[in-house]
Amino acid sequence: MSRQYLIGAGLLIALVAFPLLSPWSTVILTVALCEGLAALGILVLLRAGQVSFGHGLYFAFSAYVVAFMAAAHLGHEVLLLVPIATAASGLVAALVGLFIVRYRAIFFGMLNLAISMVFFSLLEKLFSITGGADGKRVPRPTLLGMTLERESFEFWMFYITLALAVVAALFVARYLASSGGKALEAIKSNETRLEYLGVSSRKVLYGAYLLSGLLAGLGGAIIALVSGHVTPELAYWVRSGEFVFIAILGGVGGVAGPFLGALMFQIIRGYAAVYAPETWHAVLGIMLLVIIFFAPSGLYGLIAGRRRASGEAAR
Amino acid sequence: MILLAALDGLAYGSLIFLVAVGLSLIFGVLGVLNVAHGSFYAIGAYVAASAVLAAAGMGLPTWLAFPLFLVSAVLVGVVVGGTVEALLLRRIYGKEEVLQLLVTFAVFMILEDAQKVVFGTQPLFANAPMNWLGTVEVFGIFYTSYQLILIPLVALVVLLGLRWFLRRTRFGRAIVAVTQDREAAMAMGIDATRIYLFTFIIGASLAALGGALSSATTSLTPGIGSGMIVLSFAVAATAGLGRIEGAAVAALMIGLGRSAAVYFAPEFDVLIPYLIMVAVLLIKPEGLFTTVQTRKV
Amino acid sequence: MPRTKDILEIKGLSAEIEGVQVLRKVDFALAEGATVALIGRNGAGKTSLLRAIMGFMKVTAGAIAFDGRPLRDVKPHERPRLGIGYAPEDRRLFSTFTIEENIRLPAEVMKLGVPEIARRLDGIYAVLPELADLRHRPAAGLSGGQGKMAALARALMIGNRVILLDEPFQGLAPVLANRYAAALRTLRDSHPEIALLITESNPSLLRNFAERAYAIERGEVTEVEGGLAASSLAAAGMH
Amino acid sequence: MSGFILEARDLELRFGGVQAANGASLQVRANERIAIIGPNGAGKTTFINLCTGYIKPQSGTVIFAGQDITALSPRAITRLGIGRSFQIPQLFLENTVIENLLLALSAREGSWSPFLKLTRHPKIDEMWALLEIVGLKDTGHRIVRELPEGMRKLIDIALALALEPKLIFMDEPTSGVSSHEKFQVMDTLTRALDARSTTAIFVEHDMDVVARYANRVAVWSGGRIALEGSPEEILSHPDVRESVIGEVV
Amino acid sequence: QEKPKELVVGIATFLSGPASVFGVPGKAAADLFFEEINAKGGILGVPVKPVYVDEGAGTNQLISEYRRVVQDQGAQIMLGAISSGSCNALAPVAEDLKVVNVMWDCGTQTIFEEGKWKYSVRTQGHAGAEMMATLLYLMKVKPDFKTVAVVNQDYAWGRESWALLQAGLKALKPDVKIVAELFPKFGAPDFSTEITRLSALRPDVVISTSWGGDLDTFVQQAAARGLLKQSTFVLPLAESSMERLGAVMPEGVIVGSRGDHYFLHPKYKNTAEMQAFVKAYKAKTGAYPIYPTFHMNQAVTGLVKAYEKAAAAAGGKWPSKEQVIAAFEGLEFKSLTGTITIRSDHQGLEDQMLGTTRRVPEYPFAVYDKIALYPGKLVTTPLGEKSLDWFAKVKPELVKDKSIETFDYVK
Ligand SMILES: Nc1ncnc2c1ncn2[C@@H]1O[C@H](COP(=O)(O)OP(=O)(O)OP(=O)(O)O)[C@@H](O)[C@H]1O
Ligand SMILES: Nc1ncnc2c1ncn2[C@@H]1O[C@H](COP(=O)(O)OP(=O)(O)OP(=O)(O)O)[C@@H](O)[C@H]1O
Ligand SMILES: [Mg+2]
Ligand SMILES: [Mg+2]
Repeated sequence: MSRQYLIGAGLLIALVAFPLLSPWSTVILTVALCEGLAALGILVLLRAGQVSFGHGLYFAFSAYVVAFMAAAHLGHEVLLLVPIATAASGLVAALVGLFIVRYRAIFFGMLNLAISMVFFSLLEKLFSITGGADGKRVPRPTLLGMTLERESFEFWMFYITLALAVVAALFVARYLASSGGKALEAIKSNETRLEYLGVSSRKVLYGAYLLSGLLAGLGGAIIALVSGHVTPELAYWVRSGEFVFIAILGGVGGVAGPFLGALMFQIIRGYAAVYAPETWHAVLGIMLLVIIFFAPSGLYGLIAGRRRASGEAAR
Repeated sequence: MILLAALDGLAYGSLIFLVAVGLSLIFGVLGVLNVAHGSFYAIGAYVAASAVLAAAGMGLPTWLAFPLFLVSAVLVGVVVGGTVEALLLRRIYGKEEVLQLLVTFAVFMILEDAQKVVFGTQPLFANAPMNWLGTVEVFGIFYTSYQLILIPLVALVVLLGLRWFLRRTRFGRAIVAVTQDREAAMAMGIDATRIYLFTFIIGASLAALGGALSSATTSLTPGIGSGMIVLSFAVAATAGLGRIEGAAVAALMIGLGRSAAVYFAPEFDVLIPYLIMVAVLLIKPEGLFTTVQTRKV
Repeated sequence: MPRTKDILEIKGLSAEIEGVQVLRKVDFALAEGATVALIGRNGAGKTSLLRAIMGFMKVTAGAIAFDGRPLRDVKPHERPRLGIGYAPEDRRLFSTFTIEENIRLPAEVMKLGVPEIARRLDGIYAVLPELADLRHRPAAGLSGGQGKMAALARALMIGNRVILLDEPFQGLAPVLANRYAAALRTLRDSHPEIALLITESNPSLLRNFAERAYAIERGEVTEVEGGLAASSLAAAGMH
Repeated sequence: MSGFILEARDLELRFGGVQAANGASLQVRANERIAIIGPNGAGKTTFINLCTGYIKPQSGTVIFAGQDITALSPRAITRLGIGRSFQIPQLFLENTVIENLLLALSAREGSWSPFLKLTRHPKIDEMWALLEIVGLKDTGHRIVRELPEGMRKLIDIALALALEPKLIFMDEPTSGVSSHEKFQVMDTLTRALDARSTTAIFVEHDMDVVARYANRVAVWSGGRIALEGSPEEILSHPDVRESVIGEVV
Repeated sequence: QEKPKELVVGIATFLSGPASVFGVPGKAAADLFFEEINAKGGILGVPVKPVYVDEGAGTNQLISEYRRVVQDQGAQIMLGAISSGSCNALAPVAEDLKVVNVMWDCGTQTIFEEGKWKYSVRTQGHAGAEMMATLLYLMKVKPDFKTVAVVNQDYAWGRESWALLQAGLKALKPDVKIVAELFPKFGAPDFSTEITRLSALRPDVVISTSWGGDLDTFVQQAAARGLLKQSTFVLPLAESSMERLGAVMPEGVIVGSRGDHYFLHPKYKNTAEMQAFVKAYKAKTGAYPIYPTFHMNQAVTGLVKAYEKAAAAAGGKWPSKEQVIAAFEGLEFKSLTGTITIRSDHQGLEDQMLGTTRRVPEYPFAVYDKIALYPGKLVTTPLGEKSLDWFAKVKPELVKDKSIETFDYVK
C-alpha cells in the first residue's frame, strides 16, 4: 500500500514539474491524463475480470456533449461543461449498464463493443447534426469566467486535469480496497459464492460500470476541450482497445498504473511518430510485446517489484 | 426483390463465416480472442492476389488460381499463424487472459504495418479468377458464379468438414478435450502444445482462405483486416462460445441482414451486425448455440 | 515381502508452486505390482507428488525414474503412453463427452486398436458395473461420486503399469467405496504386474488393502513401519 | 404455521432421462441436525440445489419460515437466512482466507462503504473466531488458491457460517478432510451451531460422522427419501446396511 | 528577420489506412520536390526539411502531432492535409499556433466559405469546382439522360459531393429522376447488393465520387456483372485508379481528377518539367503520378513563390510568417499543369479537366479522350457566395461557355 502511494507521489511530482520545464508538452500530457482516466475505468472493470472494448462510447459521448454545448454557447465555461458532460456519460453508462451487467467475458466485451460501434456509426451517419466523420469543432470556453489565450488555457487545463486525476485515482484506490471493491474482484473469482453470500453480482458490477463510465466520460470531456475538436473516431473500437492496452501496459496492480501506461503510450507514440511515421503501429506493437513478456504486471509492476509473492511467503 | 437480396447476402455471409469460424475455433480451443485474425485475413488476401498475379505474369492458366488460393491460405496459416502461436502466445498460456488478448492486439498492429511495407499502400486486386468463372443470370440480373456459387460452396464444405473433423476424428476429439481442460487432456496423453499450434494454424488458415477468396472480388487496401475483425467478433459473440454451427448461422444472419438493409433501410446498413448481435444476446444471453456447462457445485 | 524391481523410483525430489516449496527431498519407490498407500493430512503434498509424477509440477531438485528411465525428458503428455494412468482428485472429466467417450479418449489418443479398446472397456465395466449404466450420459451432469468412478475408469484404461489414484474414495458412499476397493483388489489379482499408488487422507478406507504405507507431512515422505495397521498409524501420528 | 422451519414438498426435477428429484419431501424443525445419506447419484446435492435456488424444480414447493421460496434466487434465499456449503468448495481463490470471510461479513452487515477498507472491518475479530472453529486460524492470511482441497472445504463452511444463517446446508462437509481433523472440526462446528441455534442439514458419506453428529437421518434414494429416523434406527436398518453402507447382513 | 538554418516544413498526409493511396504518393512527390529545391540551395537559400505526420492516426492524434511538429520541432510551415475533416480540425489549430498552413489536398468548399482563416491557404480548387465541371461535362457529352443513381462512400465527402451534384442537376435538368441513392460503408469490401439493385433499376447514369480501393472494387465488381455496359458511369476521381484498373476499365466512362492533373495533360505532357517529373516519379515508385502528386506540386511551388514574393516585398530579408501568408493573397503561379491563382479569401482557383475513357495500344490502361478543360474561374463559386446556392442557380448556358477548351487523345 505504501508503495502504491510512493509511486503515485513520484509520478505526481514528475507531472507537476514537467510542463514548467517544457511548455509544449502540456497538451500531450493532458491527453495522456485523459486516456489514463479512461484506462482507470477499464482497470476497475478488469478487477471484475471483465474487459470492455467499448469504453470509447463514454469517452466520445461526453466529448460530443462538450462540443455541442460549447458550440451552442450553452454554459460556455469549463467548470460547467466538464461536470455536465461527465454526468451525461454517467447517465448513458447507467442505462447501458442496466442491460450489460447481465453478461460476462466475451459477451460483455463484445456487447460493449457493439454498443459503442452503434454510437460510432450514428456519429458518422447523422452527419448533418454531428459533422460526420469530420467531427465538430469545440470553441474554447471560458475558465472561471476568464477568456484565456491558448497557452494559458492549456496550462491551466493541465493542472485542473491533474488534480481531477489525482482525486479520481485516490477514490478508486479506496474503493478497490473496500468491501465493495473486493466484492467486485469476487465476480472474477467466484460469482456463485458471491450470490450465495446474498450479494447481487449484477449490482456490484453495475456500480463499477457506472464508475468506469464516469471516469471515461471525464477523460473524454477534457480531451474535447484541450484538442478543440471531436471526431467519431473517439468512439471507434480501436480507441477502446487502446484503453485496455494502456491499462495493461501500465499495470492493473495499482491506480497509478493506468496513468503510467498512458504516459508511456504517448511517449512511445510520439517517438514512433517522429522516427517511424510510417510504421508507428508496429513500434507500439513491439513495445507492447516487450512489456508483456518481460514485465507482465505492467510498468507499475515493474516499479513496484514482485513484492506480493515474496511478501506473502514471508508471513 | 427479397430473393435477390438474399442471394447477395448468401455470398457475403459465406465469406464472413469463413473468417469468423476460424476466430471462433481459436477462441474455443485456446481461449484467446485473436485480434490479429483480421490481419491473417488481409495477409491471406494479399499473398493470394500476388500469387495469382505472378502466375498470370508467367503465362500460367487462370484456373491455377484456385489451388493457389488454398496453397497461400495454408502457407499464411503455417508461416504467420504458426509463428505467432509458437513464438508469442505459447509463452503466456496460463497467465491472465487479457494478456493473451493484448499479445494478439500487438501482433495486429505489427502485421498492419508489415502489410504496408511488404505489399505497399496502393490498392491491389486480381480479379481474373472471378471473371474466369463467368456469370449466371437470375431473373435477368447477372451474378458472378464466383460469388453466387463458389464462395458459398467453399463455406459449406468448411462447415461440414470442420464438424466432421471435430466430432469424428481422433485429432478433432483431442482438440475438444484440450478446449475443456488442458491439463487433464495432457494426462490422457494428448499433446496440448501441438493441438494449440495446430488449431491456431487451422484458424489462421481459414481467415487467410477467406482473404484469398475475397482477393478476386475486392480490391485490397490497408485496413481491410480491421473491418473484417469487428465483423468476426460480432459473429463469434452472437454464435456462442466457440460454436461452429453458431458461427454459420450468425454469419448468414449478418450477410442477409446487410443485404436486406441495402434494399429496405440503407441507413442501417452498417449498424446491422451490431443490432443483430444485441438482439440475439438479449433473447439468448449465451449466444445462439450454448455450450454444455460443467456442473460446478 | 519379496522385493521386486521398482517401477517408479523417486530420489530427492523437491518441487514448488509459485515459489512455495511443497515437496521436500522426497525419496520413494513403487515396486512392480505393489499397492502402496500415501497417507497425509490436508495440504501435506499428496496431490503435488502425483502431479509431479505426471509432469505438472515445477521440479526444483531430484529425479523420478520410470522403469529405470529418467522421466525428466519425457514430456507430460508422453507419460501416459508409458502405461501410467492417473485419476485426479477433482475428477476433471470432459463435459461435452459422454462417460464412455471420456473413458475411451486416452486409449484412442494412443491409437490402440478398436478390438483392444473394446476389450479394455469390457474389463472396466466388469469391475465397475455402475458405470455401465451411465455410459451414454454426458459427463457434464454427473454427481460427485459418479464422476469419481468415471475418473477411475479412465485411469484404468491406460494404466497397465502404474495407476495413480488421488483420494479415490472421497465423496463415495460407503457401499460404493467398498465395492470400489473390491474392484481394485480384483484388478490387482488379475493384473499382478500393475502397481497402484493411492493417496488418502482417510487411511481407514485402505486398511487391509494396501500392503505398504507412506506418510507424507509438509512435503516430506516417510515410510510407515507396519503398513496400515491402526497401531502403526497411530504411532505415526495419524488415525 | 406448520412449526417447521423448512418444508420441501414433492420436488420434481428431471435432467433429460435422469430423475434427479422424484417427489422429494423433507420437513425440518428448528435446531435439528439432519444428515442426508444415500448412494452416489441419489439426488442429495440436487435436493440442496433445489432448496437454495440453484436450480428450480419442475414442480413442488419449498417453504422456509412460512414463506414460499421455490422461485426465489439464491441471493434472495440467502438473505432470508439460509446458508450453504458446497460439495466442491466455492471460494474467492485470489483472496486471503480472512478476506473471504470479511466479504461474507460485509454481505451480512450490508457494510459497503467505498471508504472503509475491507480489512479494517470493525467486526473482524468475529471472523477470526470463526476460523478458529474450523481449525484454520493459522491460514487466515494465506491466499486460498494456495490451500489444499481439504482446507478449502472447511473455509467454505466458515463462509456460510459467517452469514449467521438460521438454517445451513452442508454438502459433504468432511469429505476430503483428513480423518485426523475430521472429528475435531465436527465437534467445534456442532457446538457453534448449537450456540447459535442454527438448524443444519448435511449430506454425509461417513457413517461415523452421521452416528456422532446427526439427530435425524434421511436416506436418499432415486431422488427422494426412502427412509427417515434416528441415527441408531437408520444405521442399523437392514436396507441401509445393504444399499448404503454396503455390508451384507 | 534572420534567415534560419533550415526551414522545417511539416506535412500531414495519410501514411496508414485506406487514404494512404493518396497520402503515400503525395509524400513520394514531396520528397522529390524538396530534393530538387534543396539541390538548388533551398528556398531563398535556406534548405528545407520536411517532417511527416500521419493523418491516418485519427484527428485528435493528428492535432497533437501537428502541435508537436510546430512547437517542438519548430516548423514554420505546415502542409495539411488530405481529408477535409483534418483540414477543418487543423485550421483553428494553425490560427492558435500562428503557423502558415497550406491546405494541399483537401476539397471541402465550406472551409473558406464558412470560415475566415488568416493563416490557412488552399493551393488548389475545391469540391464545388470539381463537381461543377463534372456536371457540365456530363451535360455536354450525354445531354439526354433521364435517370440517375449514385453510389458514394458513406462519409462527408461522399455526402457533400452528392449534395452539390444533386443541387446542380436540379437546376440544369429539372426533369431528371434520381432512382437510387446508395451510400455503402466506407471501405466496404463488397458491393454486390448495390450492383444487384442497379442492375434491376437500369439507370441511364451512375455517378460515384468514390476513390481508392472502394472505387476499384466497385468498378471491378460492376464490370464483372456487366453493369458498366448498361449505364454511363461518371467517376470524377477515377484518374487515380486508372493505372491499377488496367484492362478492367472499359471505354466510355466519364473520368476526372479533382483538377486538371494528368500526366498526359494535352497541353503540358510534353513540357520538360512534366517529363522529368513523370520519369523521376516512375523511377521512385514504379507508377505514373496521380493527382495528389500534382496537388503536392502546387503546394510546394506556391510556397516557394510566396516566399520569393514576400522576400521581395520585405526588401530581400527573410520574411516573417505573416508576410508569407500575406504574399499568398493574389499570388499567381504556374504548376506542372495549369496556373493557380489564390483569391483574397485564400481559396485557390484551379482548372478542371474531364474526359471519357478510351483504350489505346500505348498504355495497358485506359486514357482520357474527348477531353474538356474548364478554367478555374469559370467553375469556382464566386467570391462571397456559398457553393450550394450557386449550384442551385447555375444556368445551362454554362455548358457551352467559350472559355472551355476541348482536346482529343493524341499519341
Ligand atoms: N497454487 C498454489 N500456490 C501455493 N501453494 C500451493 C498452491 N497449491 C497448493 N499449494 C500448497 O502445496 C501444498 C501441498 O498441496 P497438495 O494439494 O499436494 O496437498 P494434499 O496433500 O493433496 O491435500 P488434500 O488432502 O487437501 O488434497 C499445500 O500446503 C498447499 O498449501
Ligand atoms: N446438471 C445435470 N445434468 C444432468 N444430470 C444431472 C445434473 N445434475 C445432476 N444430475 C444427475 O442427477 C442425479 C443426482 O445427482 P446428485 O448430484 O444430486 O447426486 P448426489 O446424491 O449428490 O450424489 P453424490 O453423493 O455422488 O454427490 C445423478 O444421476 C446425476 O447424474
Ligand atoms: Mg490433494
Ligand atoms: Mg452430491
